Amino acid sequence: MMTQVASPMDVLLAYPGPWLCWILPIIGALITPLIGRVSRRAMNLSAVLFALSAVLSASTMIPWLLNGRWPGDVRLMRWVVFPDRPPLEVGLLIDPLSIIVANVVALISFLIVVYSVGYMHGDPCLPRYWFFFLFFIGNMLLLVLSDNFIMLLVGWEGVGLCSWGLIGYYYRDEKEYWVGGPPPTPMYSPSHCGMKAFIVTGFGDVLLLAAIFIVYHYAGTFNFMELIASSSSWLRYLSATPGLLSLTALLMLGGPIGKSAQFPLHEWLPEAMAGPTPVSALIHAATMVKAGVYLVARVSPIFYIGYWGLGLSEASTFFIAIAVIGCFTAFLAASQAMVSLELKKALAYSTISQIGYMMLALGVSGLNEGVYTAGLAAGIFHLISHALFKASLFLCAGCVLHAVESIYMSDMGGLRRVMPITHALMLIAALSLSGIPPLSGFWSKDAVLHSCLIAGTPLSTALFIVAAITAAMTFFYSIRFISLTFYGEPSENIEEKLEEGHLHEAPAIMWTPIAILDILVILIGLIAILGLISPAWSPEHFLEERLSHSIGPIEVMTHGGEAPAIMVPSISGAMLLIGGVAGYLLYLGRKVDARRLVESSPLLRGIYTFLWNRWYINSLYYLIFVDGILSLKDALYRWLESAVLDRGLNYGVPRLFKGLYHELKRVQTGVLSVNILYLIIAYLVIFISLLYLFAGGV
Amino acid sequence: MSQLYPLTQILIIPLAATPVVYLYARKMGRSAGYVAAIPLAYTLLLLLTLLPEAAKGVKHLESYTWAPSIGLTFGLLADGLSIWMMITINLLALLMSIYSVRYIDHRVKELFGGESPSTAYASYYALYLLYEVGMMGTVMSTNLIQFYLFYELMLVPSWLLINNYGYGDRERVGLLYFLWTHVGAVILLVGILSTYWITGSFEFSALSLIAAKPQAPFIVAAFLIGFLTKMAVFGLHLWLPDTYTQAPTSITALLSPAMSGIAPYAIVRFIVVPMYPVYQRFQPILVAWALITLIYGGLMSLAQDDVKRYLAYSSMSQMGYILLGVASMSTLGTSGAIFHYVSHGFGKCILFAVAGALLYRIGTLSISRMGGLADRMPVTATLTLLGIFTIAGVPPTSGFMSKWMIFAGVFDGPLSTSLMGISAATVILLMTVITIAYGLWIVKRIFFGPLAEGLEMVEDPPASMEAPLIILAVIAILVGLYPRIVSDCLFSALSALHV
Amino acid sequence: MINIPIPLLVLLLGGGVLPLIGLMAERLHVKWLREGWTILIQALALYSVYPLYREVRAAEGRILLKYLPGGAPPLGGCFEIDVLGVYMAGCISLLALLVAIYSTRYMEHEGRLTEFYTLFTLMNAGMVGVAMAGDFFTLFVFWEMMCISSYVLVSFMKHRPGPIEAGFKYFMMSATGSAFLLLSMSLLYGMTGTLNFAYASASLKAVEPTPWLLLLFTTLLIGFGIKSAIVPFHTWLPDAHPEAPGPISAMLSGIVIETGLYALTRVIYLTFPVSIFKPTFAALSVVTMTLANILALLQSDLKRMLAYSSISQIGYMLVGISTGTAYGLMGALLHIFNHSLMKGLAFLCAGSIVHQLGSREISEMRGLGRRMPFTSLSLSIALLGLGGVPTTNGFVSKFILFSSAIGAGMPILAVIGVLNSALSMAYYLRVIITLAARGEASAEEAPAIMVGISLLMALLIVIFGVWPQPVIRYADIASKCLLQGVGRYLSAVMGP
Amino acid sequence: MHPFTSFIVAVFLLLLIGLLCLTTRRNMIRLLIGVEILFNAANLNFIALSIQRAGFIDPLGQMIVLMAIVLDGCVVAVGLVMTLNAYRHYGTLDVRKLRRLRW
Repeated sequence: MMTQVASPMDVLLAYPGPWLCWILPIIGALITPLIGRVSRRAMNLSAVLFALSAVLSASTMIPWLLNGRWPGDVRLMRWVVFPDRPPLEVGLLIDPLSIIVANVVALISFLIVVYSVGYMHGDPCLPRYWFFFLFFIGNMLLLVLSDNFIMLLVGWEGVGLCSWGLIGYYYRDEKEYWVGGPPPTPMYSPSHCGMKAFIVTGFGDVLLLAAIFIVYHYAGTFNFMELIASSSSWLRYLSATPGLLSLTALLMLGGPIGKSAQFPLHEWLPEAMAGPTPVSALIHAATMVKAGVYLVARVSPIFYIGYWGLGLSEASTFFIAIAVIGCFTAFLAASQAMVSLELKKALAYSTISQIGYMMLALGVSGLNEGVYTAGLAAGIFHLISHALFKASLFLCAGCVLHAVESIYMSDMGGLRRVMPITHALMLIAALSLSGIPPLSGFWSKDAVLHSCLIAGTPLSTALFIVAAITAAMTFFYSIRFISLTFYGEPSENIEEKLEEGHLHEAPAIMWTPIAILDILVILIGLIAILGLISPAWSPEHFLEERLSHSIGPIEVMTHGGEAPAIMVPSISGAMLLIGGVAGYLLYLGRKVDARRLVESSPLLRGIYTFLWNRWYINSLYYLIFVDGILSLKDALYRWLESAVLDRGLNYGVPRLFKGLYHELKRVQTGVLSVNILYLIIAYLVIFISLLYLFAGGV
Repeated sequence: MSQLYPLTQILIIPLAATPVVYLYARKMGRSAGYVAAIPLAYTLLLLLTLLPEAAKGVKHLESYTWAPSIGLTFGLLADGLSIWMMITINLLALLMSIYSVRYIDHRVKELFGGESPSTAYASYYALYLLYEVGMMGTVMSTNLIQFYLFYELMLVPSWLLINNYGYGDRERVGLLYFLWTHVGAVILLVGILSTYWITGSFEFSALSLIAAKPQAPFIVAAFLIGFLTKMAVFGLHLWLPDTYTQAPTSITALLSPAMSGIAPYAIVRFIVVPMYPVYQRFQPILVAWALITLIYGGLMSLAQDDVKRYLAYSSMSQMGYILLGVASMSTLGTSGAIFHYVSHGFGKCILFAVAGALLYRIGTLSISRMGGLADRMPVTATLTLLGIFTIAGVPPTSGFMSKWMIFAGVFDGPLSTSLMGISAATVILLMTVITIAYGLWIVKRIFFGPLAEGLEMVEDPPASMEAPLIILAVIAILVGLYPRIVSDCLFSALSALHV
Repeated sequence: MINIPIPLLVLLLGGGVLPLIGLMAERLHVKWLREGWTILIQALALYSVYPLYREVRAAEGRILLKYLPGGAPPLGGCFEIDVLGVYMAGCISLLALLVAIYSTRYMEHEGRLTEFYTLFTLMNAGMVGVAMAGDFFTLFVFWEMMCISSYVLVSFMKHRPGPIEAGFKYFMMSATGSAFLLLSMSLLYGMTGTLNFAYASASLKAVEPTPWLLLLFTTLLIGFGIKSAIVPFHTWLPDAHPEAPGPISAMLSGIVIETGLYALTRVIYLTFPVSIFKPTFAALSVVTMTLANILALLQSDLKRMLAYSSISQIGYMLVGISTGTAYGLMGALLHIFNHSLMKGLAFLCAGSIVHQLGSREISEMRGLGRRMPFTSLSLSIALLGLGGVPTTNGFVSKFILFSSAIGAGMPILAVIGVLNSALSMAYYLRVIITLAARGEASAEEAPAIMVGISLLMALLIVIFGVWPQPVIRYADIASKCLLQGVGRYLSAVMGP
Repeated sequence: MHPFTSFIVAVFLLLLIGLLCLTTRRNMIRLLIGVEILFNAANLNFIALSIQRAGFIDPLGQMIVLMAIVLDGCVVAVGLVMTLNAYRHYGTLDVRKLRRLRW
């Protein structure tokens, strides 16, 4: 491990890649809008180049990953020096986890930047777009690479900020950018959605903050490696207070739950679709929402050591909670995706659901001592593969929305002929999402299910069942959105657009990035097939082997419970069959009219309404947190601040003195005899009271 | 450096410049603002030369005999705790004097019509400098009497500025402001007097002698009431909304960030450091009070339609944060509180100045009549955002650094000893989400959405109003990137607190 | 050789000659002769205070004894001058000089000026005499001299009903007070057989309180209390002070009522144990300041408001006196000096405003700040000083007063005091706000002499606010005379 | 009964009469007389006390009374002048009509 003997310059020169890959995009964020004052083309070029620079610098880390000798904790300089604790340093943690995630982020960001050049063509506010976009890339890489909680928080808040800026990108709130609906379902303006995202994730952030500060209080450091290295001492100290470790674990999960849109803080993500589609693809599907997954993976060694190494039973709260939450969220979001009418929203629900899978994998990893690396690897594997196919899905959706100028799937249909390339690309990605072999989604989802199964506890088995059902639902809604978009009869909107001749395939600059993503999806799938030949060649195994090093001093058992190798594929195959048949009947083949089916049964109608209204969670939140607070503030302002406090003190006290004045001024009668009377009375009163005081009475 | 008596200069030079500026303004009118900025710029430079020493924990003290028969000296002190207070005050005063040039010109013309008397400018800048001297003197004081003297001295010019240049029923509001804070101050005075009878000295260094005495809780309570009134915590805040709203904006931009924050500084200086054990008994009350202030201020600011009134309540809420840091009783939290004073100073100054700019360009502060201004006033909108991020603690602004220090302090202090305490601290933390909410909501209402009617011709304010704010925003970000410039000073002064 | 202290001698002689001078001035049409003479007299009186101080310092035990012809104590009258007396004489002469200079312009259009200046000088002589008297009888004589002059001065503008009514009420109340004073003298005489302070002190100070002693105390309290306007004996003051001519208001509020308080303090401290007067004065101070502050709040008449403010300031001084400590007494003495400057200045400025504007209504003074900037500035400084804002001398003395209350174990009194002080800010600010407001008031700046005096006093207020050390020093010595110096005071008269 | 007691009773009565006169009478002249009575009560007290010590008449008391009577005369003279002026302005001797100044 590096220590701070070297000067900052030496450190920078020794490890240029990791530092430049997040610094350059931030510099780019500042420069690119300025270039925009000179030339639009130069600005676009600059944006692409800065994104490319991130990819290139990130890729310099790949050799370390491959040869298994990475630099670890690289510290640049002291940032804040505390009086009696180790200083907070500016440093990067370069280990397999961060290298993998950073490369995924950088690559996908670059592809989407290229796509954006086409998608955002002609937008007058492009400088702002590039600023936030590049700033996002820089912050996201900082988040992933930082070696301590505070720098991670900087990146964490930074990406939140960019998310806010980009969701609310269309700040003029023209009607066409609103999401939700159609009426009577409420619609939300982009600026509203941005705020919602920032505030809801803010809840998670402060919970995370609390956890960080609890840990800091006991451990005295923010640095991940130091926390893991010294965990045996501070964890024991912390767990001396009963319940505190559980609390810390739950609070620690707060941030990931908010950022990765897990239940109960998942409600911001569907609305985040108000931003431009490349933004949804990058921030709200591929990268930022994975920050939570990354963080869980980052801190899970601490709890793993606590649970399995030190035998602190409370540490298991961390794993149980995240597994349950992840699994439930996967189911919850998938159910909503089955009825969503907006294309991007369906994809958003799907994102929530898939992140639930990742959380599930990370959760079950701690339930059994031997599953840790398997679960971790499964989670990260799904993270990578999901990032690729979901980005691809969103970008395709962007092409579609760009063409049809409506967010509703009811305004689409039959686009397969008009947009064949988009159709093909989206189909591949959707199949990967559904877990159709041999695409990457199949392997990663199987890895998740597999780790559930081999964890072998009753809880993990139950979670496995739910996850498997969710897999069926995933295939169902995938078929649904693909069919509604590309198959079937063209809707009225499409007919009109066709007549006007507006409808056309997306330009090459837009589909090329998608194609690259799809190729990667297929490539990973093909590599994984090699794993069938020798397990050592499979990407999962590679991840497992690399990630097992990040845990530090504790020796990890790499093989825990076993399950028959064929069991997971067969169960998920069965599930695919169920989902596929239902999807084919209702949407692809149109054998059954979905609408009529729902109308026919009160039960189905009830379920449909329940799902359509997002399990009423959103309405409930609005009722409590928005309407509640808004009416509370009005009531407080009217009844407490104005009526009681202001009126009571600022007006009441002067009035009191005015009243006193008017009463007391009567003392001053102006009548001489009265004045003399006062004198006599005072004389007597003083004399008599003095007598009582000093002479013991009269 | 010490041969030059920098602190004496810092106090004397703006004071000596007052008549000069007055006379200049009588002749030249509004451009006196630039002249007033010269002494302030010089004193700021002097302060910056003291900064490296303060960061190492060196105290810079200049002291003179004052009234020997009651053991009074006139001391001027700059140490790690106060140096950033001074820099903030001086910086804001400097920038606001430049901002005032156009703003107060506008205001004076509004008040007096075409033939605006040059005395109006002259007395504005003269009082302005006196106000700055008062604030600086408060922070530099080494004894309670001197502190009280300057504490009241900053009240009079600020009151006159509100009374003469404010908006609305400025006379009533000025009176409210004066009386509320004056009542607080005289209660503080009782505490000071009691201190004297116990220790026989007014020096800060003697305060620690009280700690063991039975009267200590009463004295601490008297101090706290005095300071909390100035800080405008819940219940004692009623002077705040009207004052901040009706004061001329350039003055509000000093009142809120610079002046009311002197109170937490004084709490640290008077109570936390010397009387830690006594203070400990007040901690639960203060934490609760801070929390109530924080939430109440946030809720109230949500309810406002007037930009300045909104900002006023948000100041109240931010004072809740600072109080929380002070109440945390840990080195981190206390340093964070003073640090947040600095950040809040930058951010809130920007925001109030923006409100002034809106008033300057639009002529109204009613939020309901604004909307979609981001198109027309892009620079202003960006500055507002930066201001709000600085206050709400979004990186990379300095507000992020100060806020996490406050929270880390809350979890580092006595609250961390029990599960209940930690849960309470978590709840406190959870409540802070409201600051993001009210911050973003106002941006949304003023700058986003469709352009409101009648605002088609609006544009960004002139450069002399914008440039100071841009400088502030840049400084806020630079401090956020390199917080050691502040934190080293604070930690060097407060390290002894650590439990 | 006439055995009278020099300042008193100067004033008495000067006042006595003044009618002749006035006659000369009228006959010979010499302008400024009377005025010049008066100023000269006052200046000489002030100047001669210093040699007197040197003399006192040089005297044995720092007490200067001057016997009046007709016998030595305990029977004969005498002046017994200690630093306290000199201090008071200094305060009186300083304010008198300033007011005298001010009057030359203020009164120049009035008739009967010879009368005015004569009475003015004699009133000062009376006060100086009271300050220096060594026995009760001497005190009474000079007391009546002061009172009678002030009655006439209050109703000097006899062509208007207001001054006459105020003067009559003042006269009746004050005469009743004098009668009570005489009564108390007779009681003292009956109990001790002497009127000399030293002898009375020797025989009464250590006595257990008897009903007779309490009766004496109460009667004394009324006798002096009426003059010093302690609530509830204050009722004449809000009438008399506003109706008097400007300079006289300044004198009355600035120093005359304080002289009453001084005499009260002198007698009570010398002859009564602390335990008796401490609670009484504490109670009276609370009533006095609270009632006066509330009554001053909404006064529409500037001078009347200032008059009420004087009552409340007497309340603050009582706080210091009630402590019975040298520190508290020092505060009270300091406040006497500071108040003489502040209230003197306030009334002089009010006088200038009345002189120029012709109205005493506060509401008619809107916008005066622009028309009469220097007067308004001086008035504002005086009012801020009265409110106790730091850097004015009012802050210093109030600070010491309230501090002494805490030191004497009466924190509640201090709290009430500071709250009252804060409350008083409300009506002081009201005036400043009115002056600063934009309005239609049309008046011109007062003549240069009046403005000059105002500015000079304002400057003094600020100087003694920032650097109070010189005054504190003398007040400190003076206060110690009354407590630590009692032994010397007694032995100077009675022999060791 | 102590011989001195009768004097004290007389003084007390005079005091009472004077004060009653001041509080209940309206005529200004009577008020002046009331004050006079108060003064005389004090004077009588002095005289009485100056002879209280058996066999010795204290000259101090006597002297003071003489002086007090002189001062008294001055006071009353001023009082009469004021009454006269008040009568000129208000046209009455009723002191309750002098109520221009109050509050």
